[in-house]
Amino acid sequence: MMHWIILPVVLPALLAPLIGFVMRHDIVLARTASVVGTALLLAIALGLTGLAADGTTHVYRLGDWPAPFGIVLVLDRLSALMVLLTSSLALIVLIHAIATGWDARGRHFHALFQFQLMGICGAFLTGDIFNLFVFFEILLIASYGLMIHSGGRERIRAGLQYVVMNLAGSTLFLFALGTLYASTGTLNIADLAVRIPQIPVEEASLVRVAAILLMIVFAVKAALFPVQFWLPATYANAPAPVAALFAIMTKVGAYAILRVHTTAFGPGMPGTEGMAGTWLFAAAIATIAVGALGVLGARRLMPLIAFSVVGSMGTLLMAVAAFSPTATSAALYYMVHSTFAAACLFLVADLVVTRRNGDTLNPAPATVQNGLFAALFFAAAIGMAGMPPLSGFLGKLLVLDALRAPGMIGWAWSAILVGSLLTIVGFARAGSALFWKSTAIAGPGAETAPAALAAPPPVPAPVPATVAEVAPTMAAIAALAVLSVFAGPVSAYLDDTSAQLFDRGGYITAVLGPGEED
Amino acid sequence: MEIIVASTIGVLTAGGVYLLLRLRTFPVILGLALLSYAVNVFLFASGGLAIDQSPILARYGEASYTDPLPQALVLTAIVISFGMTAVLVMVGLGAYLEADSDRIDIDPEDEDENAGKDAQA
Amino acid sequence: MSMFSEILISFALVVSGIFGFVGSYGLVKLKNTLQRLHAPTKATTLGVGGVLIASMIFFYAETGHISVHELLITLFLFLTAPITANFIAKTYMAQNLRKTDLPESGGDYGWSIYDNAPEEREISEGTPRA
Amino acid sequence: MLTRLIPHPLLSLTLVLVWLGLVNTFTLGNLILGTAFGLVIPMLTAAYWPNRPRIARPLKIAEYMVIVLWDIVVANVQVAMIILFRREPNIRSHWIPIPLELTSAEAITVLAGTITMTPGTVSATLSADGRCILVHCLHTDDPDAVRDEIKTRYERRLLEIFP
Amino acid sequence: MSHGGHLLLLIALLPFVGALLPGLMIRAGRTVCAFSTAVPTALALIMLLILAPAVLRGEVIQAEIEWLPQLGLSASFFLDGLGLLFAGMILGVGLLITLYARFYLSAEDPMGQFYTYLLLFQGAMLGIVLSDNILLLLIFWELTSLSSFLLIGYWKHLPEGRQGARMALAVTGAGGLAMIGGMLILGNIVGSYNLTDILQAGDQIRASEWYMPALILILLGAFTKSAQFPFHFWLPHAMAAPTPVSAYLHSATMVKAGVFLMARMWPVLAGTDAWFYIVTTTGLVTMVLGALIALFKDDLKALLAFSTVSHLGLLTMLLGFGTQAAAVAAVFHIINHLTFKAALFMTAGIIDHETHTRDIKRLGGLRHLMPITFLIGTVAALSMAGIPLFNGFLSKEMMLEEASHTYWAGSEWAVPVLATLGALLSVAYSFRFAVHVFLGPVRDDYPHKPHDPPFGMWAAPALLAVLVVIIGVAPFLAEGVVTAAANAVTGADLHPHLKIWHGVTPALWMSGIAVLGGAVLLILHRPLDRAWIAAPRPEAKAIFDRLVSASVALSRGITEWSHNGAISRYLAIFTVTAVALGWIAHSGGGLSAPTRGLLPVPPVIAVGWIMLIVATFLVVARHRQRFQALTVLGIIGLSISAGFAYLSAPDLALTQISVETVTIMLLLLALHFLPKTTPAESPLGLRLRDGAIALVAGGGVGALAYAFMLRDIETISDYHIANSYEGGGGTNVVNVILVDFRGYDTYGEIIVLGIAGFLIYALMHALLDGPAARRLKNTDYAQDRSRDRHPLMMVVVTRVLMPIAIVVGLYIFLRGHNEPGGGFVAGLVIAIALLMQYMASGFAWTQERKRIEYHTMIGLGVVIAGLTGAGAWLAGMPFLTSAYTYVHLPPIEEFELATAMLFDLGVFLTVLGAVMLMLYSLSRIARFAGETVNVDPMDYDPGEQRIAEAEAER
Amino acid sequence: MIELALLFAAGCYGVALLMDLWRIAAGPDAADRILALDTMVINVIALLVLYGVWRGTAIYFEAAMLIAMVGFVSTVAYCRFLLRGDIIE
Ligand code: NA
Ligand code: NA
Repeated sequence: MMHWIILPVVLPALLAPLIGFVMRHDIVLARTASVVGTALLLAIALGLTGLAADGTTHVYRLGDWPAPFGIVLVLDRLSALMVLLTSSLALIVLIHAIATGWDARGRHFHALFQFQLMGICGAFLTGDIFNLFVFFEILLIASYGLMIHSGGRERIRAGLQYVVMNLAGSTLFLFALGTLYASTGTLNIADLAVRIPQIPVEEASLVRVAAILLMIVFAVKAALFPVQFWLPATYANAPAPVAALFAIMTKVGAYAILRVHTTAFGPGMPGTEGMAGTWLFAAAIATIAVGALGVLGARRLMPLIAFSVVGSMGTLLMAVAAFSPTATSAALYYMVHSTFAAACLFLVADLVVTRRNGDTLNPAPATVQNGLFAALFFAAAIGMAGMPPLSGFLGKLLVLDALRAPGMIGWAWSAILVGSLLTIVGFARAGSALFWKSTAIAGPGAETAPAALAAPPPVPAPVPATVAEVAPTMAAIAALAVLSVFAGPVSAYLDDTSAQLFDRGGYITAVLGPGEED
Repeated sequence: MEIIVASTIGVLTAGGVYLLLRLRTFPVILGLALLSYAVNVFLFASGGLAIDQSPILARYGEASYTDPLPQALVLTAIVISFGMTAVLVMVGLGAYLEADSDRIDIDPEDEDENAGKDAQA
Repeated sequence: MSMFSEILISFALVVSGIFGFVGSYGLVKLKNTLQRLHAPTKATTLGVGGVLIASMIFFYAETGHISVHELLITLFLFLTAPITANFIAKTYMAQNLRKTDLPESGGDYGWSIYDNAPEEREISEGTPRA
Repeated sequence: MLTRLIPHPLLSLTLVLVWLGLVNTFTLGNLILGTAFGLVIPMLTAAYWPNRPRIARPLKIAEYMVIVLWDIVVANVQVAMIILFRREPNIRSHWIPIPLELTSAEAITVLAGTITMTPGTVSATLSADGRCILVHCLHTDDPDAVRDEIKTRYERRLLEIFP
Repeated sequence: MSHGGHLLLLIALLPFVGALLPGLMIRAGRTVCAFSTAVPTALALIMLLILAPAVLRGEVIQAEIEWLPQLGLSASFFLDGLGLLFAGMILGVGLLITLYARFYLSAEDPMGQFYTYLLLFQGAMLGIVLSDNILLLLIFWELTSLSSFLLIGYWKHLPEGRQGARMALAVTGAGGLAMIGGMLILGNIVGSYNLTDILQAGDQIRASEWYMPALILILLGAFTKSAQFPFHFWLPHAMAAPTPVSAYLHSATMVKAGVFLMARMWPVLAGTDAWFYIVTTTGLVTMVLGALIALFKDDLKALLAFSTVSHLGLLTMLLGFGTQAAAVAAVFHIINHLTFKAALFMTAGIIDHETHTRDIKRLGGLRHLMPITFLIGTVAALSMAGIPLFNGFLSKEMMLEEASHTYWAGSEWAVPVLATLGALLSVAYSFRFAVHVFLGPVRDDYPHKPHDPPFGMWAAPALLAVLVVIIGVAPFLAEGVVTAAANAVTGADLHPHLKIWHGVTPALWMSGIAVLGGAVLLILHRPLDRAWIAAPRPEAKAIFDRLVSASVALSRGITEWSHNGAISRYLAIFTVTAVALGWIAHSGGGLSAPTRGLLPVPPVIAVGWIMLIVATFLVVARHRQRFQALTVLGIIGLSISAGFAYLSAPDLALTQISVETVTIMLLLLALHFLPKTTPAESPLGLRLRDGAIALVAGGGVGALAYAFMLRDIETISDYHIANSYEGGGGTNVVNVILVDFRGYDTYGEIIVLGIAGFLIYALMHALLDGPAARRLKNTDYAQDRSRDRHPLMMVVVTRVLMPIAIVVGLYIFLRGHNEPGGGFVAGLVIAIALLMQYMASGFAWTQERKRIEYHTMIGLGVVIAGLTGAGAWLAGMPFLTSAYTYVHLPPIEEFELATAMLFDLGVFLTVLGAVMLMLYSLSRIARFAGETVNVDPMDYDPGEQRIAEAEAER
Repeated sequence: MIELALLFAAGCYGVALLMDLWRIAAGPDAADRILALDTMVINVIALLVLYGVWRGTAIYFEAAMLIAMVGFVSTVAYCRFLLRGDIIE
């Protein structure tokens, strides 16, 4: 029995309480443990990715109970990829948080961080839909803690809204699960994939409701229109490293849609086929619009980035909505890309904003290392806006290329291309205001400083960023570059990943044993 | 009995949704509490209703048992929603103490006004 | 089950039902909160005691084992009922009655709702209020 | 030494009985387990019961309990009659302060509880120094008689139990 | 890959690799920095020259590296005549610009940055002209937009620079995005993104129904990049860039990218009416309009910029004609324009650099002060005017010749007349450049006393001027390149002869008219200028700015209106979405027949139902009285708990009621600090709306539940019932599911609780460190309080009850596996027991007596549960595999030991720790708010005195 | 006979519950509501035990026990809230 699969859950789950109660008064110890733990997680994730690369679907039967009666973890290419993505992002974000001292501005950062990783990895690995709910809750409650880490009025108020929205989402999740169990009698995703095809459309009413409600639940996490309203305020008010980590949270929603609505409700299911895609596609277009308008209209940097995250989720989900192997592969590439791009932007923003006294997009005296920050921001913005040479452009091309079906092409292409334009213009305006206009303004204390700028209380003299502070951002940019240069091999892996996802028979056989597939 | 349970779920949900849409934190908390009652009963009912068929094996002489799985799911859901409610209460309290207002909506202008007040204080 | 135990059980049940009813009826009928307090405090408690006794006899008659855990509930209720009543009375008094509405305690100190206890000893963690 | 091991013997006994009551079957294993709990829990919670009351005459306790139980049953019927059949305007309620000779907190509590559980009276509050108890009487024409009965029937006996 | 292929790759790569150098070398000095920029450019140019002979012979050199085969994207390059021409221009001018910039930029300018950007741009531009894959071409296309953005905004302190950069990015970016669409369509039609494949498939493309969209989208890209009307307006604003940039990007190279693309796609896109009318017309209009505006520009660089617009229009028009001869003319004019225009820009830069102004009206007479500059500038200007013996004349003649026999919508006059007009205007502004700047008297009011610049600065334009003359006199020298390029454009085998004298042709007449007319216009310039200034004309920048700020305002309006912070509206939308989609999903399928009847309803259950419904109604109706709503909430919890018990779920009943109690405690603790009432502030309309949403949602959920309760289905739980005792060692199936079958869920669930505890604790600290702390201290929460805090009776009863409650908790814990109960409920019961003690004697007193470390308890619980799960690994079993055994120790009866119990212990500890940590946190806040802490367990112990005496006696 | 007695007792407690409910809705004082809720809890305990006797099972004993415990605690908490504001000082 291969215990590696459970480690991404158990390792942080054991580490977090230790950090929480043994090391809670010793920040150095807590940091060390957290970094070592996250690095280990990354190593494990690499191992798991290697393990899954040959196309085998590994199943871990918790408590040694056979599926569908017990809970199983399923390691295939997709889940391995998501765990790998999570752990690499986590390491980057964690180092940033430590280097900038964010982790010390409140209690229990590292414990909550590890719990957060546990929840995310668990959600990616599970093969049971109720267990997915449980891990959603773990990752959510940990995210509440991280969201309001270090407090502050705006943050807590935004945090409250975040909590309320997600509690409503969790409630809907349970309604959906109840309906699903009542109409199929099972919770195991593979078992669902066996049972749902046997439901003719004349009797599929209940399972259809379950499917669509689940989609809405996942859409809330994925920030899909019209349930995306919570995201901008949340991300904009979260501590920046946390917002960067949250880049993976929206992907959890996208992942869940991919996993559940492909395997259990997807192509080949007479009762539910095509239902989610229709709505998802229309909603994704609106999401792109919301994101683009938000980027263009933003007054402040953090909301601007948050809206760009919304827009990127629109692009991603548009590809997901096609529910075809090609489009899914493109979606996965774009998913990996946009995770790093969003994180990178938040990290740069943190470096800049902490030296600027606020994130309003008004010119302020240029800070130290203006050129460095400008370069980092430029790179990150290029990544997010989908300009070459970073991976966003290739991702966008892949998505566009995959969405060529007659009914889709016009809407999809217009949305993505026009959305890109607005985003580019928005980022250009922001960057220009932050880094270029600022050089035209004298530093603090100069007599020429306009009165409006003198009004806010003076910031302490900005401290140059250390190598450790900049390195995580650089790493994220490097990830985008690597993703671009090695787009061929990465895409090949993702093609296989997507093919494996659509090979329902293989999944069922692996989880339930031979002879169970329909 | 089914009508009783279904109408209970419906009424609790309606009440919960109505309170969820109020403008202050406390009613929203109440609303979520009602919703969580509703969803627990809903989830419980997904296994079908049964009387005097508790899933305690053989002790009390029954031959047939009600579906135990939804009960286990509801237990998990109850515990989770308890944790969530506690967090919500605390965050709601925190927001009130920080902002001196328990309005749950964030009015940008109101924010600016309060920020000014804070700065003066 | 013997006729005797059936009668005994039935009697206990009927009596307890009556007391249960009376407790709540008093709650509805009486006009004053403090008067209402009397009804459920004892009638209902006694009523539930009756049910528990009926249950004890019933299980003894059914299985031959003496079932005692009903006694625990009874014990619990009898222990807690006075506290409950006391708290509810104080709640009512604190909110609706003034010191002068009540008779004097006759000692140096008034009723505890209105008067501080002797030699109040406190340590304070927060800053004392002005 | 023994007081540290068994700070409240009566409590320990109660807990053993409670345990046996809970499991509802008497076996040796349960007795051992119950005894263990009866010993350990009072030890763990001893700090919360700092001043152990001295109980002088355990037999008196039984007598007291029987009297109270009987009073509860009998007087309940009377109250039921009042509630069911007496017209509301004819109910005459009274506040009755009862000065106490009891000083032990446990004894005062038992007395207050008795007053509440015996129908017709509810102990509403104590004076701030615990020297007097304020009783609300549902219906009586003679408050002094009520006070005297409480003092003689209950407080006197309690004084013997808690010297 | 051929030997040439490797060289080709190196050429494409060198500028990017080289881009690293300037930044690194800047510390070694400005000259070294410039040199390090020149080296890669020169190397690339040499390699290009090595490849040139083969290309001129008609060979095509190719190189390919696989990149993203799934998409059809490869890093494939090819070098044909057209590519050679452009690559040569890019590298050659690049080299000259590098030299020129070394002297042009001042010491304060960050030169390393400049050269880095310049090389990046150069690489991108080379990429465009060498790409053999249209997706790759797109990548380089966008890169030119980005690097141009950086270069235009190079002087970031200048607002014109920033705005110009943004405008250029917006316009060319938009075009680029359109082109992505067009290129993807092309690839779609052909089935390949390889340019070589696409160039073979002209007929297929023109016949496709997707031809028009592709054409329009691609032309959008080309027109924006090449500043064609109506997208021409960005180019003059890009002139805010340093002059080397203007000379390089905005005259010689980048703006030609659009022309290049049209030339590149000529074999597949040209030859249709659509192409002719769109491209020719756009080019013609742009040519005339650009020239007209140029005539009235006083800023030297603006004049040159609009002249560039005009010449780009000329090139576009030629390509639009769709004839091979026109294509030859276009190719030739590309070369000629490059030479004279780059020279002119550099001249303008020199003048600016020397006189500190570019305003023509402040210049004049420089002939005497800057003779060398005068010579260079005049040669180039005459070429631009199309005067014989200069190269501009040759290609202009060819253009006029082609124009003279082009019909436009049936008219034979439209094109020739307009072309002549364009040429005429061109003559006029060219003459103006020469005459108004250099001729006339020397003035004494130059902002800075001018003289000729150092050699390094004039060397580059001088070289170009020499080229102007050489080609002008001996055009056959350029024949090889032109032929190769023209053949590449047309795909035909042409052998054009470039010569000075064609005889007296219509073109010569037109040319003559142009020169004379131009001279006349210059003479009339002053009055015309006044008229021009007076005439109303749309200002493109103003329109663009208005467009952008309107878009920004609209976006901002929509965004801030929709994301207005009103979570109540978000939730309403969420609910409506769920209900609506649920209804639609439901309607798309059918329901099977009910399989079971209704269970009977005993009257008592009906009473419970009434309680619940009334209580819910009361909570909603009286929710503004917060405490009252909380009281009523208790009824709901009680009824549901009893309902669970009735419906065969004793475990649920236990859990529900205990959770309910603890929740209400928390709510009460919080309500202490919150307002006690909710103001009535929702308007009636809103309440009606919410009521409607609520009713629909409730109705929907109720109907859904009703529907599934009537339908039995085969579920997986038969297995759980069958295996609970044998496999899980317990008779309480629900408990066995929780700690065994689905123990992993439970593991997750206690972690949720643990996190909740940590979170609340962390938040409490965050609050006490923030402004909330001040608010807490300044608010008096003690008004109207009863005076007895810790009443004697409560304390005494608790002394007995708490130990009993603990025993009950242990009992519930120990039997959970087989009877209703378990770790979770036990944890709550113990928590409630402790709570009793806390309520009786206060948190501080209780806590002081027993310093239970709740953090540790949570951690311990989670770790115990985790380690119990991991313990299975020792036996080689998966996480959370349980084991149990029956132990028999006489005389005690047999009892069970199960690892599930240990797991449940973890649950128990976590629950207890989490609940207590939550209470602790709330209590900390209360104490911070000024609550006093008591030292005695009760307010006053009347027996204390006597006990003290008794102790003393002993 | 027991069946009839059970029915009678259950009926009494059912009606009692409704009367408690009325008092909770009508108030007028917070103390009335708390009192009525407390009574309701005890009535429900009685009904649970009655149901156990009717079904011949002891399975509801823990529920009754627990309800008694938490009923007491929450009543005290409600009162303490009104008396002192802070239920745990
Ligand atoms: Na009572
Ligand atoms: Na259990």
